[in-house]
Order: sequence, then C-alpha cells, then structure tokens
Amino acid sequence: MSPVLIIFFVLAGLAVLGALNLVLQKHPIHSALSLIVVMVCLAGLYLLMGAEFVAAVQIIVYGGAIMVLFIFVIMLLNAGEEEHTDFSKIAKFAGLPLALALTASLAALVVKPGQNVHGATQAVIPKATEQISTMLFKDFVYPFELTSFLILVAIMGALVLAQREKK
Amino acid sequence: MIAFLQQNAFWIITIVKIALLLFIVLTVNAYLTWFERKVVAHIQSRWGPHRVGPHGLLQPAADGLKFLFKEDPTPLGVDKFVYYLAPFLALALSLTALAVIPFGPDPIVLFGQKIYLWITNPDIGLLILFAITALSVYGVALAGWASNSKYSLLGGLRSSAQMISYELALTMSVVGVLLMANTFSLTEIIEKQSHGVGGVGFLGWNIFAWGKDGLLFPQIFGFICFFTSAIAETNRAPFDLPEAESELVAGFHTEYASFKFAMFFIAEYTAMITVSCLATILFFGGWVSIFPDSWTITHYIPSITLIPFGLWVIYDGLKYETIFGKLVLPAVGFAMFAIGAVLLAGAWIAPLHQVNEFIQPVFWFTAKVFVFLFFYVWARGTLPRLRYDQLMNVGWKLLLPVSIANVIVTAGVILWRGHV
Amino acid sequence: MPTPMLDHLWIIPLLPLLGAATNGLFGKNWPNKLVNAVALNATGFSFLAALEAVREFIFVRNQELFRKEFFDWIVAGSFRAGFDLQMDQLTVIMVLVVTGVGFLIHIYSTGYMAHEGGYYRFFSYLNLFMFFMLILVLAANYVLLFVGWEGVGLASYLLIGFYFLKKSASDAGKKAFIVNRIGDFGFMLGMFLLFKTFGTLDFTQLFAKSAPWANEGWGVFGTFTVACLLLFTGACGKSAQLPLYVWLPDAMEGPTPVSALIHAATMVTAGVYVVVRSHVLFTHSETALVVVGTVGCATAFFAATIGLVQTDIKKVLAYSTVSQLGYMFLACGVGAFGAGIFHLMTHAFFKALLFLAAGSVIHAMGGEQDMLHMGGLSKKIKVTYWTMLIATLAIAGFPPLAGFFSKDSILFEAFQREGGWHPLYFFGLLTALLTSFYMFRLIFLTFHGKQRYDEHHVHVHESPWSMLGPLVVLAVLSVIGGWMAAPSFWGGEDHFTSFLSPIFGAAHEGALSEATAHSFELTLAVVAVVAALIGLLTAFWLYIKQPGKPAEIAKSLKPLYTTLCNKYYVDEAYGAVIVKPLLALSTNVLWKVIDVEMIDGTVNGIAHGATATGDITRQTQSGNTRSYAVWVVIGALAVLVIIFWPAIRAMAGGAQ
Amino acid sequence: MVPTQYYLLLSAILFGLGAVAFVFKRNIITIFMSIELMLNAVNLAFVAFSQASGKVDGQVFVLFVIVVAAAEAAVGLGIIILIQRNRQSLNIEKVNLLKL
Repeated sequence: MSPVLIIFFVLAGLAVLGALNLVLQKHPIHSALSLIVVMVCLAGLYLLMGAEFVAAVQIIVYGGAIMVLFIFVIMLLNAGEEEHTDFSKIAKFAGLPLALALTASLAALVVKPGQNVHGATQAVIPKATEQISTMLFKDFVYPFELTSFLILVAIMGALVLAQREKK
Repeated sequence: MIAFLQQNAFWIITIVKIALLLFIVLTVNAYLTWFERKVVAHIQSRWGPHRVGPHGLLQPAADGLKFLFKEDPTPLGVDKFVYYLAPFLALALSLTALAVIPFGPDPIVLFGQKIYLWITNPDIGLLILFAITALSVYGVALAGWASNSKYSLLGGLRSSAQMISYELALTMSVVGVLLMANTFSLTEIIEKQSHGVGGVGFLGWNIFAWGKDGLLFPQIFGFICFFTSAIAETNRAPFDLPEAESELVAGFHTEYASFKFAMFFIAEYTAMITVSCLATILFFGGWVSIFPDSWTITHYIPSITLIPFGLWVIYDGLKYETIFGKLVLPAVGFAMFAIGAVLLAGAWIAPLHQVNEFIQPVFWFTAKVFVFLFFYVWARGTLPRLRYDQLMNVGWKLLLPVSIANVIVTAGVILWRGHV
Repeated sequence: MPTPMLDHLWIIPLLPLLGAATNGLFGKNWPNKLVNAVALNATGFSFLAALEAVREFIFVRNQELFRKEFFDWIVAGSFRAGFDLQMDQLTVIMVLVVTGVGFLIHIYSTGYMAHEGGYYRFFSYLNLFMFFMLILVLAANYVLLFVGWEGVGLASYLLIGFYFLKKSASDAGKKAFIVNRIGDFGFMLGMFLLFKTFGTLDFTQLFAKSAPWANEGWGVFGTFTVACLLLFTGACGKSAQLPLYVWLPDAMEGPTPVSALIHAATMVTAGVYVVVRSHVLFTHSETALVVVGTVGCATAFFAATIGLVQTDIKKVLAYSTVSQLGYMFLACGVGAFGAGIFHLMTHAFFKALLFLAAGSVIHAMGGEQDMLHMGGLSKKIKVTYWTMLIATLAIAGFPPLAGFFSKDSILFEAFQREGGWHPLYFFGLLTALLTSFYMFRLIFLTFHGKQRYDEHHVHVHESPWSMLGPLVVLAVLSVIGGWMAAPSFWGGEDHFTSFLSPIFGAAHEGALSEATAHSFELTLAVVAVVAALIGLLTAFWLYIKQPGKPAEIAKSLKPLYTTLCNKYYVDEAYGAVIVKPLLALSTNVLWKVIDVEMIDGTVNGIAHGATATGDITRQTQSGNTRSYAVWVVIGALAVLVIIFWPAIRAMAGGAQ
Repeated sequence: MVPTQYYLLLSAILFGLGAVAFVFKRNIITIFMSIELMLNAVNLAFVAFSQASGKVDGQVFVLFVIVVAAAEAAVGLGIIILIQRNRQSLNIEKVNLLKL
C-alpha cells in the first residue's frame, strides 16, 4: 500500500464522512462545516492528482468565498435547527430508496466489472497550470469572457434581490 | 539507527524545522506584543510596560502565564463544538501559512543533509497562501456565531463580510507581481527580483521593477493596495471592526477567555507576520540586499550593524536603575558586540566568511519584515478606526478598481516591453 | 443597356403599400397634411417610377417583353407561383392609367375628404388599393394576378363601407364582396382547369403551350371554352356584367373619389384586362367570344335603359359605367381587344372625370345627390360645369373627343366582324344613343333649367383647386386622349393598335379591304355621331324646352317606367331566389346544427377532457419542492438507465 | 498511482449523498449546499478524467463549473434571503405557493 494510496483513502474517507455529516446534521452551520471538510478533502485529492491550480482555486473560491457566503447568510438569517416536517409523502417514503438507487447505479456504472481496476493511470500532468492558462486564454477564450458576463449578471441579480426596496 | 535516520531524514528534518519555526514564531509573537505596547506607548508619550524585567522585557512571559492560569468559562447556550473549533481553526490556519514562507536562499549542510530555510517550497506557494488566508475567515466568523452573543455575532458578520471584500483586492493587487514573475513559487519570485539594474539591489524589487528586463511598471499602487487590504484581512487597526472595543466590547472573541483567547491572539499576530513576510517577498525583493553585491561591505552589514548596537545596549544597561538591568543588559550587549566582532573577522577567515554569506540574506529578510511589523503598530497607534460603510467603500470602490487598473497597466507595459 | 427601374419593378407596387402601412399604423393622430404627404408621395413616386419603367421598356428594350422572377412564392411539385412581374405593351397602358389617374384622384381626395372623419384610414385604404391594383396589372402569372384581384376586392369592400356607421354603406360593402366572391369562384375554377391542362399558370409559358392547340368552333365545349367561360365569370363579377352587375350601383355608397377610382376607372376594368390578357385562350374558343360579346352588349343596353330614369347623380354614372364596361366586353367579344383596351383607357379618363365632377357638384350642394333638387348650377360652378360638359361630350361620343374614337372603333369592329346581320352593332348603336341621352339629361337637370333647391339651406360654392386641378387635367386627357388612335380616314393613323399589335398580333384583320374599310368606317362614324346627336336633342327637348314632358311620358308608360325605376326588380329576384333560401339554410342547418352542435360540441368536449385530465394529473403538482426533488431524482435515474442500458445488460449478463 | 476508478467511485458516492441531502433536508440553505456538494462530486470526476487522459481540459471545465457555482450561489442566496424575508421561514415545505 503506497503512501499515496493511504493519503487517498484518508482524504476520501474524510470526504465521505463529511458528506454523510452534511446529511445527518440538523443545524445548517454544521452541515456547512462538514461541506467545507468535503471541499478541503477534494482539494487535497486534486493535489494528489497533481492538479495544483484547481486545488488552490477550489479552496479559494469554494472554501474561501462560496461557503463563507453560505455561513454569512446563515448567520445573517440566524437560521435555527431545521423543523422536521413531512408534508411530502413521496419524499418520506420513496425518497431514500430512490436516492440510494441513484447512487448505486452511478457507482456500478463508473466501476465497470471485468475491467482491470488497477488500470494504469497517467502520471501527474507536467506544467498543468501553464496548460490550463493557455487553454483558457486561447481555446476557451470566448466561454471565459462569457463567464465574466455571467458573474456580472449574478452580481446585479444578487443586488436586486437582496436589497430592501426603499420607500 | 543511523540507517533509519538516513532513510527518513526528510521527515525528521521537516518535523524538527516545524518545531523550531513554531518556537521562533511564538516567541516573536510574544515579543511583538511587547514591542507593540512599547511603540504605541511612546507614540502616546507613555512608558508602556517597564516593571517586569528591564524595559518590561519579561512582560510577555508574564502575560503567557496569565493566559494559562486564568479561569476559562464557557458561556451558556454556545454551540460547544463550533465554539471550541473556532480558535483552533484560526490558530492552525495562521500557523500553516508560515509553512510555505522561505526565509533564506541557501541551505545549511548538516550531516550531508541540505537543510533549506523553509518547510516546503511548492510551485504554487502563493496560491496556497491565499487559500489559507481565504479559509482563515472561518475562525473569526464561527467564533462570532458560536458564542451565542450579539456582540460576537455582529463581530463575526463584520469580519466575514470584511474579509471577503478585501480578499478580492488582496488577490488582484498581487497579480501585477505574478505577471512580472511568471510564477507562483515564492522563491522564484524573489529570485526574479534579485537583478537590480546596474547591480543596485533594490532597483530590482517589484516596487521599483527596474530589473534586468529594463524598467517595467513599478508596483507601488499594487503594494499600497496589497498592504492596505492585508491589514484589513488581518483585522488590524484601522480596519479592526470585528473587535471594535468601543462598539462591540471585543467583537468576535468577546466570549473567549484565557487560552482560547490567546489562540486568537497568537493567530492574529502570526497572520501579521505572514503578511509582512509576503509583502517583503512580493514587493521588496525578499532577502535581496539593498546594496550591490559587488561591494565587500554588503556581505558584512549584519555584523557591522551588530557591533554599535551591542555597544549601545551596554551603555544603556550601565545607566539602568535596577541591579538586574545593570547586570543583564551589559552582558547581552557585550555578547552582541562579541558576535559582531567575530563575524566581522570573517572578512579574513574563510569559514566565518561562509557564515556571513549565510546570515546576510536572512538578515535583510527579517529586517524588512520588521519594518512592516513596525508599520502595523505605527498604523494602529495613529490611525482612527473606519466606519463600516467607509470600510466597504474603501474596499470595493477604491482598492479593487485601483488594483485592477494596476493589473491592466502592468500587463500593457509587459506586452509593450515584449517580455512575456 | 441598364434598365434599373425595370430590374426593380417591385418598387412600383411597393411604394403605395408602404404608404398604406405608414398611414394605417401611425396616421391616426397625425395632422391631415402629414397623411397627405405620405399618401401623395407614395402614389406620385409610384407614378414617376412607372413612367421611368415605361421609358426603359420602350426606348431601352425596344418594347420586347420584360419579365423577371423576384422570388418564389409557392413551389409545390411541378407547380410554381412566383412573385414574377412583367412589362409589356398592355401592362404599360394599364400601369400608366392606374398610377396616373390614381394619383390625380389622390390629389382630388385631399380636397374632397378634408372634412371627413377617418382621414388617415381613407388614404391608407386608397394606397392599399393602388398596391393591389398594380400587382394585378404587373403580375406575370394568374396566381399573382389573383392576389391583386382579391386585394382590390378587399380594398373596394373597405372603401365602399367607409362610412361603416351607415347601414346602407356597410351592406353595400358586403354585397359587393359577396357578389365578387361568386365571380372569383369561377375565376379560381378556371385557373385550376388551366393548370390541370397546361401544368402552368405563368402567362408566357401558358400561352406558348396553348398556341398550337386547335380552335374550338361554335358550340364546342372544349377545355378552352370552359376555362374561358369560367374566367369570364370572374370578369363579370369584377366588371359588373350581367348577371353579377348588381353590386356596382350600390357601391356608390362609398365616397365619390372611391367611386371614381375604383368603380369607374380602374378596378372594374380589371375584368376586361383579364379577358384581354388571356385573349390567346379566348381566341381559341368561338363560343366564349360570342358569349363575351353578347353579355357585354346586353349589359351595355340593359344598364343604359336603367340609367335613363335614375335621379341620383352618382347612380346614373354608375349605370353608365356598367354599360360602358359592356362596350369593352363587346369589343373583346368581337375580337377587337385593342379597341377594348383603348376604350378602357379613354373611359378611365372621362368617367373618372365625370365622377369627380359629380363629386364636386355634390360637394357644392353640401351632400345633395338627387338631381331633381339641383338645376341651374352652371353659373355657380363654372369649372366643374365645363369639365363635366367636356366629359359628357366625350362619353356621348362627339368628335374629336376621346370617347368618339374608342366607341367608334368598337362599333366599327363589331360591324365588320359579324357577317350578315348585326345585332351587336345595332344594340351598340342604340346604347350609344341612350348614353348620350341620359348623360345630357344629367347635365341639363343638374346645370341648366331653373334651380330646384333652397338658396337659404344650401349655399353653392366652387370646390377648392385641389379638386378642380385634377378635373382640368382629366378634361384635357379626355379631349386629346383619343387622338393617338385617330382612324385613318381622320387623317391620323392608329398608333394605339400598332403599339399593341405585338401582343394581339394579327388578332383581327379586317374582313374588308382597306378602301371599303375606310368608307365603311366613315359612314359608321357619321351614323354614331348622328345617334349621339339624336340623344342630345331629345334630352334638350325633354328637359329644357318642356320640363313637364318626362312626367307625362312616365305616366303614359307606367309599367315600363316603374320596372326601370326598380331596375327590372333584379335585386328583388336575387333576394327571393338566392338570398332567402341561403339564409334559411345557414341559420337552420349550418348554424344551429353543424356549428353549435357538432363543432362547438367537439371543441368544448376537448376542453372539458383537458380540464378533467388536468384535475387528475395536477395531484403531482403538490407545490412541495421536496416532492419535486424526488421527481428529479427519478428522472435522473431514468436517464441513467436509458443511456447505459447496454452496459446494464452486460452487467446482468456478467452476473449470470 | 491511484486508479481512476477509485476517484470515480468516490465522486459517485458523494453525488449520491448530495442527492440524498437534496431530497431529505428541509432547510433551503442546506439543500442549496447539497447541490454544491453534487457539483463538487462532478468536479472530482472531471479532474480524475483529465488526469487519466493526461489532458487538462477536464481541469479547465472544473474552473468553469466553479465560476458557475459562484454565480449560482450569489443569486441563490439572494433568493433565500428574500424567501426568509417574505415567509419568515427557511423550511422548504412551507414555501409551496406553486401549488394549484
């Protein structure tokens, strides 16, 4: 068992635990924290795969911005424990089995039986960050610019939504 | 046994380095508090601490003890887990940040092992630093939320909003440097700055940006934006709204006492140090010396500065009131003087020359960091705290646009100079 | 040589359309001046464009047929109906008449309609009419022509019912529309037959294909005969021939300029145009020609007789229009298409003039239309009087005015075509007599004799020059309009026919030799003039010398008189025979049974079904987002299964 | 090296857990978080594929996904704030005006 594999299993285990916790916790803050754990673990996995840049962005944007935003909103709205209502019968009875079925089928599909599980995978991509940047600013330049527009729109939308209309 | 050591040398060395670094940083933190109190006191024409030890030099130790032995109450109705998690988070993150900071270029060679002056030197050091800074919001925010108290909550809200806002400016202001350095690795960034035009060291720094590539766009604006938003990131005056004592008692750590409070404390000061280091590395050429390499004297400046300083300490000690001071200070002073003299001898003795070579960059690095730390304290001593809306205005309407403009101009200049 | 205008022939019809759209959409709150500007510019420039196009056609292309396909409109299998416009001698005349007279009448209308409501509406419709009329005359295939055909129908409907608050007006509009539909139905059938036979509806191809076919003699009902008769039905509808003329008199409910433009000068001549346009087909069928001729002649006489007793100034003109149209068909019937077109043109001039003058009179009388309440106006409104007099002389066929030449040539052709006995000719002659009689009756009743209206209520005033200007222009045209076709004995030569000859070719060469032809023509002309004179004198005698006479005559011939007054009870007959049963059928069967029971029933049934289904299915729409979430999950699962079905099967296989 | 399947499996599990949370949580914010979780799972798959294929396209797409997620968070949280303001509740089952 190579150290890399060990690290992988540790991180993966943490991630799954975090995800589970996200489901099980009653209070949004705790869910948020567990989600942060998941994200950090994923960042670690990215590092493990040699996707340093993505890892950093993952933490900076997801961990540092989005989740902070979530927590901020939770604090702002002072959201308490979630009430345990069960108005939706279908969710109450069929929800869990269906979701689990989805998980199972996904898992079954990604791990194809009969195929060599220890299949050779690429080593770390050299100079990934540089490649990403060239790709972003050459091949994907228009989508990239479009995303900036998207962000702009999102900002405006958030402003319009969240500000109290002045009397 | 030896074999084992040989095999796992890397791990062992790393662990030792970490321990050492922790020790140093914590000590520096402690004395930073002393320094801060002294400076602020003198700014306000007071004496500051001077009872515990000569010039109150043992004050930090006393404070430490106090922190340890104070009662540690946990308020009612707090969210226990988060309440305890917050300080750890804050401290851990701020200490982790130090791991990627390089303090000097050349390694010490011990037992055939090269020991570099950094714990790790990843290619994306800067990104990692920012990642950690980004995460460090949680400590404050969670603390504020978990304490189940209005003041804390407000403090937490403020800090999270503030940190998110200034993170943008912080990141953008650095992009200029990145454009010129073409890398995320801190050591490489420093290396890129070490070629001042005509061998004049400081011209090569990004703040002047007059390196071997000719004059690029000096990052003065970048630096100003960076340092301002860095102060805000570390919740220091004049941006210390999260702990604005006049409005929120003590903000997010109102409900924390004794050691948990100490953790926030240490975290804050460590963050200061990190930021100062970062400023040094990014804009002031890290360990690059001011003077041209060609001069012999350049290599001996640390030693040379040590000698008069030592002499001054001796003089100061001799006219100190307490017996203790009369004894200790001259001794310390003499030690300094002696070391300085011996090292200076290195000009004629080869191995000592090596030592000088080794010390010099570290000296410059620490010197610059010290300047920034002083700046922190100075700002705190002089500037009034901003109002919240002012804070937001500065962050969004001033720093962010300026830093973006800085990026654009820098990029333009680089393109124009054709050093892409 | 470049022919820019021809290459962009579509501009000519487009301009009025733009005018119509602009006025119709935005004109509501515009000042009249602005509306005028739009409408007049639209038509005026269209006229100029037409002139330029004609110039290019004559001098650049040396009168060879110009034809251009601008874009495909309908393409289905072998069938193609494109937006194809063409320009040949016939089109030249039509386009010039339409745009020219149309423009004049637009100018006139600005004065006439000045105080009417719905000013913008009126001009919008008028422009619309111009557009469709131009499409009609420029079209290069029957389908596009039919578009224009229907379009002018629509425009005329809108304009007849312009005062839609007046019931009689809106009724008249409907009547016109419906009667036209009957004709249009025939027209469509004709087109279908033609397409079935020749596989195309494009003029050039169609005529080329039909040329080699054998002629169908008298009494033979072959393809050509049937097709032509069907087309002629349409023409009857549009051009108000027996038995479909009934709508035209009622159409006088519309504003007078409309009557002048649509129901005298242009639209009603569309029928003639179509017949002439498809003369190649008609000449193939003896029977069709005879029918056309007979119907035309009959209508001419018939309408004239009715015209004798009308007292409404516009009605008189309406019937005279009908009878003149009869003349044109008569000409076509005897194969003198050129003459027909010639009369069409001259008639456009003097009949438009008559209507406009009548309009001016009505305007002067403050809306009074009954001639019996007029009289002695000649002093008061000189310009109108003189212009109208000229027009009357023209229509009555006094040399050297336009009417004389055209009518004379028709009669001559008629005479010369038929061997042996000459019923058509004689009826034509008789009609000419009647025409001049009732026209001068109109003149005398209106302008001479003692005034029969109340000075104090009506104060007569000459119309503004915006109305008189067109009158003068048209007067000039109706004087000189005929000279281009001055018959040879007159010393002139027939430019007109020679100009049209490329189209009709040797459609009709005289059965007589040149010399005899001359003498004949001369004598016939003299006879015609004499007839006209008789009519004039009779009118003079009856209405100036002894104003009491007419009443006595009417009394003595009571039955005849009443019949005439009631227009032979045609409307009543139609009402009894067609309208009533139809109404009964529609109300009792179509409406009460089919529409209400079946159609509405079905529709409502479907609606109720939908509601019921909704009631059931909306249970899923619980409004609870978590349920929706579950649905999403189900969907995702389904997608997975569908996409990876092979893999799943493989797995299942692998399991066993 | 870690085989790609492991990563994919992990991502599948995370996604599934995200779905479970999506169905089971009542608090709008938490549901929103579960969506983020699913996005993260997808990202993981992306990166894993990119590493397996030795091309960085996957990572680029991850960046795009992150950007979109950020935008989505901004707007979504705005909406959530509105909901809380208007209905004084974050329980998604009480936000059911869409019902017929």
